[in-house]
Amino acid sequence: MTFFMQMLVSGIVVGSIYALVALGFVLIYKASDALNLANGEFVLIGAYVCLTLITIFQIPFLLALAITLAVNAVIGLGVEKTVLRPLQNAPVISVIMATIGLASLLGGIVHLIWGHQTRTYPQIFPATPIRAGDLVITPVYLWSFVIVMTLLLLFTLFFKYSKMGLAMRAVADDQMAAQSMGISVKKVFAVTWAIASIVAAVGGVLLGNINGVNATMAIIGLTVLPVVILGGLDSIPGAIVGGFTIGIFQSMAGGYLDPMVGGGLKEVVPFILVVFILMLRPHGLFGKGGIERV
Amino acid sequence: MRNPFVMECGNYKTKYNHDMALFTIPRVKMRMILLIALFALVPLFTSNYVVGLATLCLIASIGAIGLNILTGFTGQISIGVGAFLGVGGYTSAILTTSLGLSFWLAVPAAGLVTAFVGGIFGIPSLRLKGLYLAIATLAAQVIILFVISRWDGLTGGTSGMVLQRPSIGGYTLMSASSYYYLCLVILLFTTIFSLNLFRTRTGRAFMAVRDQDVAAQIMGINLFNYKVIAFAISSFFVGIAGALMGHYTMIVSPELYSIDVSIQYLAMILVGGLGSILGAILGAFFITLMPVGLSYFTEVLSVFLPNAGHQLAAIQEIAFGAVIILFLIFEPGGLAHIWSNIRNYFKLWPFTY
Amino acid sequence: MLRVHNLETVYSKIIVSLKGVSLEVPEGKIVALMGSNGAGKSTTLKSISGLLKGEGGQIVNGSISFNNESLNGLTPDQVVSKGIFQCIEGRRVFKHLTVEENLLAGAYTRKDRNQLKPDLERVYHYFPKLKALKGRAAGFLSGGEQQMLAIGRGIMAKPKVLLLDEPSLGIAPLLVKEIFHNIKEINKEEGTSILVVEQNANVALSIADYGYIMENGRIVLQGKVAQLLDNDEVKDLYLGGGSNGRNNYRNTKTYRQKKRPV
Amino acid sequence: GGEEGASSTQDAEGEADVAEAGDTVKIGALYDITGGTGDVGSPYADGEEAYVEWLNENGGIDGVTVELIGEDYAYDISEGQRIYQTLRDRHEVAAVLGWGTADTEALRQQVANDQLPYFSAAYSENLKDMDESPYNFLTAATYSDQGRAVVQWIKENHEGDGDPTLALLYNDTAFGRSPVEDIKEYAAEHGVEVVDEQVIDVAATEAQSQMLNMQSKDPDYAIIQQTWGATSTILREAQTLGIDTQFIGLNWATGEGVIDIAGDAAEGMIGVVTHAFPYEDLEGLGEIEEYLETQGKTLEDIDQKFVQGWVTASIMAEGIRNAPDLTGDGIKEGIEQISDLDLNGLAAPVSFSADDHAGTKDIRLAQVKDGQFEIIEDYFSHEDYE
Amino acid sequence: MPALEVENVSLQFGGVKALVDVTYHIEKGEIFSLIGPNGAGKTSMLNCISGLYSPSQGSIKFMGKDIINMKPHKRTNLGISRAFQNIALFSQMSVLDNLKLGRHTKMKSGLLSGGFYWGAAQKEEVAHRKAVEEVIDFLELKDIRHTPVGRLPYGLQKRVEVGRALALQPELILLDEPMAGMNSSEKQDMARFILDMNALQDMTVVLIEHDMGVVMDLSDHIAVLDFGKLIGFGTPEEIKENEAVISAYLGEEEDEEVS
Ligand SMILES: Nc1ncnc2c1ncn2[C@@H]1O[C@H](COP(=O)(O)OP(=O)(O)OP(=O)(O)O)[C@@H](O)[C@H]1O
Ligand SMILES: Nc1ncnc2c1ncn2[C@@H]1O[C@H](COP(=O)(O)OP(=O)(O)OP(=O)(O)O)[C@@H](O)[C@H]1O
Ligand SMILES: [Mg+2]
Ligand SMILES: [Mg+2]
Repeated sequence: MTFFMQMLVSGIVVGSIYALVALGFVLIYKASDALNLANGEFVLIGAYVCLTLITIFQIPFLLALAITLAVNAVIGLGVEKTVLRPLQNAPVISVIMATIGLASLLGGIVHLIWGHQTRTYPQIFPATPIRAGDLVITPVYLWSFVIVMTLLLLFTLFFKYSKMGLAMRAVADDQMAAQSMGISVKKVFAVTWAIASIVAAVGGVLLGNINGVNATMAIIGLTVLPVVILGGLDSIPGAIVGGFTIGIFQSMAGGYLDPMVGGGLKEVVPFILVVFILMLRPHGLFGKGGIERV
Repeated sequence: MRNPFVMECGNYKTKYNHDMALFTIPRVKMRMILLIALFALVPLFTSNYVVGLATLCLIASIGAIGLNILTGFTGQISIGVGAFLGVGGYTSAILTTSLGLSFWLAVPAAGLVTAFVGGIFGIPSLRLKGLYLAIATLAAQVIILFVISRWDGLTGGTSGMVLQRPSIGGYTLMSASSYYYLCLVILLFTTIFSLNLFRTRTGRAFMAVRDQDVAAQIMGINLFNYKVIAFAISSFFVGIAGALMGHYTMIVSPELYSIDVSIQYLAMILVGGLGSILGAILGAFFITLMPVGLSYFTEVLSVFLPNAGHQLAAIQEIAFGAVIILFLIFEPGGLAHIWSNIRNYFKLWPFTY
Repeated sequence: MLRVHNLETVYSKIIVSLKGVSLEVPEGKIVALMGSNGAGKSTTLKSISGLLKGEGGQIVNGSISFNNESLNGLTPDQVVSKGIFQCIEGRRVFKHLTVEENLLAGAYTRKDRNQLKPDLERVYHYFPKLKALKGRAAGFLSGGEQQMLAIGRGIMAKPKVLLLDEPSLGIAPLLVKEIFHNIKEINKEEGTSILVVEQNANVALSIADYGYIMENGRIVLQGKVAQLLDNDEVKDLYLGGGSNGRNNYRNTKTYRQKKRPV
Repeated sequence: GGEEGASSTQDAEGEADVAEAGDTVKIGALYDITGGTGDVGSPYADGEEAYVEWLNENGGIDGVTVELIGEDYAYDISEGQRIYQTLRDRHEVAAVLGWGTADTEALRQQVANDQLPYFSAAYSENLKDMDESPYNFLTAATYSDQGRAVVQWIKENHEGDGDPTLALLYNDTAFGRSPVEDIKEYAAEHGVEVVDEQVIDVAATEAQSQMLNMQSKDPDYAIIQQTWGATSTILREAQTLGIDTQFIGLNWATGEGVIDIAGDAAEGMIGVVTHAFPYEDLEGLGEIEEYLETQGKTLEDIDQKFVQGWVTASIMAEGIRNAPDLTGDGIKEGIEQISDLDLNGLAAPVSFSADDHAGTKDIRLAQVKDGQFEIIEDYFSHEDYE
Repeated sequence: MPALEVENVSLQFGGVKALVDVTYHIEKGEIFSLIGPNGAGKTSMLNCISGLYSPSQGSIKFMGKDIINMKPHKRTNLGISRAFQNIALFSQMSVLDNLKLGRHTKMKSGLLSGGFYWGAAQKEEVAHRKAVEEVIDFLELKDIRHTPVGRLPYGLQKRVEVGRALALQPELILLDEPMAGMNSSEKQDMARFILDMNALQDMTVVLIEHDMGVVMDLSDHIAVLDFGKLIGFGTPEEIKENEAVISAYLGEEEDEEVS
């Protein structure tokens, strides 16, 4: 039973990191119907920027975090302006491909600036795990859980009730019609990319505190794809539930199935799960389907 | 002979099958033959190095045409090409190395097996659309590779399998140019087949599914069948490409078929031009040769920045990303569109505008 | 006053669509723009609202001004914030948004946000059907319902000039009357100037003060409504009646395509 | 076409010129600098380049200059294929310094065909097979031999009753799985019981389920076949969960990087050391220090992987020195003549022969104490115990 | 024999009753109009006939054959074709290809014969091209046959839609507001096309249209829907007099003047 509980807890905490990164995908999708495959690189950049501020410039963590979020927002804005804006009317697959190009480009820049060595954060979150009976949780994971729940609440309210939230959804639905409402697609995109980059930076800082920062961290961008799809591309709660679901399944598969098949299921299980869920719900757990009327 | 490079302006067709011919004008046909001849001559006046690169391009072209059939023409985004190349490669490896079948049977068989596997993974396409389907194909990639790396008995697991170059009556196609010719012929076949396909019933149905699937249904198109067929025929060519690649590098291993490969193929058809056979070929050449071009470029750069050797690798990465982005922004129609612009320009030349 | 002067536009850099269009929408008036398919009516509206660029078109010549301020080169949102709102062709409702959210999106640029509630009620008053559907995703509405919603968004925007592109498209006859009646109301009550593109010349001219007829990218005829109604050619081609009353659709023997004034 | 053959190039008949002072020999290299293993790949690449530079500055190999043409393939095997073709056909190199397991194995048939001797940083037992990879050489103990030696060491040093128990932690790649079967077999023969195996992805940031599973088997030892990142993940999870298994990393799991990333979770870990740490007191480090000085650097600026690259290139240089001519075949012959090459402590001495391309079976072991690997066992191989 | 028998068809979306127990018959060879206020369920009715929606109850018979459980593409095989209310053309393809797609079910060639373009496939393409050219002639689409339909103005696209439905040479053609967005003279042309196809090819036509002039002039029978219910059925004359229809749909005056 403890084994089971520990697996469960482990799945939830890992899932909260997934959820956080998945949020970045959902935000972009909601405004532009596209997947941002450079999301992993945004995470990476956030991690590096904060690390650099702390270790090289000796800035205290919270201030460094604030600056990092700002820097990432600016990068998001820059990317939107130079890459995404010219593609405003392009088909979705082009936008996706552009973000793949972007991933390569940003990855290269990261290499130029920070090299290839793994760097580590100084101790920020307490290292001693929190123990509840036989269960253990590392504080970083606990924090990410808290953050992700807060963001869930914030974004849900934002999209439901704010003018900007409505504008974002309108733009995702029909850009031309949104423009005719006087909604500035530019502004909406800019805001979306800024927010998404900020969310990614938060993920990056947390991840960096877990296992150091290294260019391979960007892989998280691919790892969470099943999460995003499972929850439904356009659903904020979906990203969160998807994160936890995949986290838990991974952990359970790792705990109970791995010994039977000789290991390695952790990386595959999310995809198997996604295929099953999609067969039952073609738009993920919470995603809205395309509306087609003739 | 009339100059085949001068374009026609006005020409009138009196029969439908003339209007519908692949190469509508005799000169165009002439030009195609010249082009093919040019390709056939490549090994005679270039180095092994060029022939080797060209072979990679030809193989990639076959795979890219395959992917374009599915993604460009039928509108089903696939991020799983890598794994299907793997299925092709492994099938051929198993058939030739483990079962001792001849290359000449194994490669078509590899195509068929891949078509079958592709068809199976195409089944979800009935319910899944767009990005959801795309991720399902990514799932296919992950699952297929997992199976390959675990089915030790059949596939040799993570350490892969070795293959041999084909031979005809005792003569092994070991030299660079002999394998090049083989690939050239297969590419030619692939090209003609797909060009024909898209001017006849089945190909049109594919495009109808892409443009408007509800209306396609009302035209009497069985969406399920056609989507699965599209997956199958696309995978067939991808499988052939995988088998050819396997026999070229003489090895298959799971790590050869990572998601990076899938992304490269997507880049090929996007840079080349979605929904264009010519585009797939141009894109395959472009993406295959770009790193080569970049490394020449970096060699030049390293004259000025002698100690920056390692930095240049990152610069290559940046350049790759930049090229893709620039293409998408400035030439969304891809290389095929650039090509047709050039052609149109010459068609009217010297009376442009 | 909205003034379009000698407007020329192209699509994809080569396809010429407008070849020197001039028209005016005086303050507080309703102006109808008519013409056959492909004449360039929508293009004219899109040039005014700045949406042309998104469609791959561009203005190559001519000027557009509103109260003597040039609108050339403004982005769509800038045009809307100047008080010019276009209900684009083909409804284009936000499919995933609910009916009410669609209406709120229409009011995006408005500053007086506390006035939104009463205005929503006003739209529901004009189109009671929408009220019943207000929580439904707009993509599921029938064609006509979507059309009402599209016009409703225009009302929510409270513009100074409203550009309507074929508001009667797909609308049942009773409702057409009602919609045009409402358009007239809006014009009267709010003083909104209206430029309406319409195929249904009968209704359009019934509320308009002035009319333009376009063919092939040019204005071929213009005048006060009374003048147009009197014109035989107009009667025959756009009002569905020759000099001797309404044509019976069953009796047309020849195709009439080529008979347009060019 | 192609380039004019310098004296290094093979000519068609296989007859070649004898090396003379003033000649150049071209050596190709595939690096991973920006790819998945860039953290260890880039110092390794630096080490290879540094050695060649140092060599040429000191007169080359008996007057023959070595030209090292390296490219970053970013651990992308199809890119590796293309670079290999470039090296072979455009640069017409005479030998290649490679990198990873998957790409080295992917190219082994081709190098055999092209008759290009091939060193890589992949010490996979598969490459010992002279039929399938006649042109590949192993410059350090294979992963399997490393594992065997570790098993023997466990056997010798285990305190406690009964047979020691062992877990294997690896990733699902050609590299990760390379020694698994051999270690299991060897352990079974030598009375060490393999009680658990866990697959942990190279890029894993957590491995709780695996570590919990392993914990339930409670092995005395666990062999890690990973790179630094995943090794650190394992060590950290073990610390969190309070696992007291003794972890022993094979050579790529060992190095300064693990300590940097894992911090005090690395304390007590044992690692297989195939190449020297720069902070050791060894004769061979003198040359490196000398070279680094010319670059305005010190031994503090490099790590063990740099040394590894340096050593690998130096073995290649020795092969060229012995070579009857500067063709691929000639160099192969030259390498096969290397016998008990003393690497001045930087690595175990290596020997090759025409029917054995595994240079050595010897390894050392080190343990992390106060944030640094300290040697606890000098060069030995599993055969020493037999 | 009636061409189409719709019996007790009901359709629901969640709480919305789009069709309630609708019954009517359409005779072979007639022009039949479906009218009604917006959202009355007209398009939904066509969707039930062409198989895009499946009614919660009732039956639909085509030429005596029950088609209610048939997939949409199978119904096309029987000779039912359709033009949509919201244009649903294959926008990246030329007019010619769109029309050829209309003939999809009439053609045989498959993947292999198409790809190799062997004798039969080639002959077939040419033969069907001839049939398509007839439609092109008929609808006067000659000048634009190679133009991608996405670039055509709305009205022409509507015409291509009708052409595509026509290319099938169907027994039954369903036209959903084919004249929306056309001016009077264009409507007259379209009316002519409809009459011609009805007369020359003996095609049964189901027409949805809001222009009462057109409906009254062309139809043999008219069915009126309101809130999903059939509130009137009969000849144009009968419908004009039907009180329920007048109050729900037509309004008091016949002409469309607004006061
Ligand atoms: N996006 C586009 N690309 C190319 N050409 C276009 C585009 N949109 C319109 N056109 C062309 O411009 C001309 C004018 O079109 P426009 O849409 O303004 O006509 P319209 O008068 O509104 O017709 P309708 O009554 O059919 O809506 C047409 O010939 C059309 O083919
Ligand atoms: N797929 C669907 N999901 C939910 N509701 C639907 C769906 N299709 C139709 N409806 C609803 O059913 C009702 C009838 O719609 P339908 O499209 O049949 O109307 P219509 O008679 O064609 O109207 P119009 O003349 O405006 O086109 C409408 O209220 C519509 O909102
Ligand atoms: Mg229009
Ligand atoms: Mg309808």
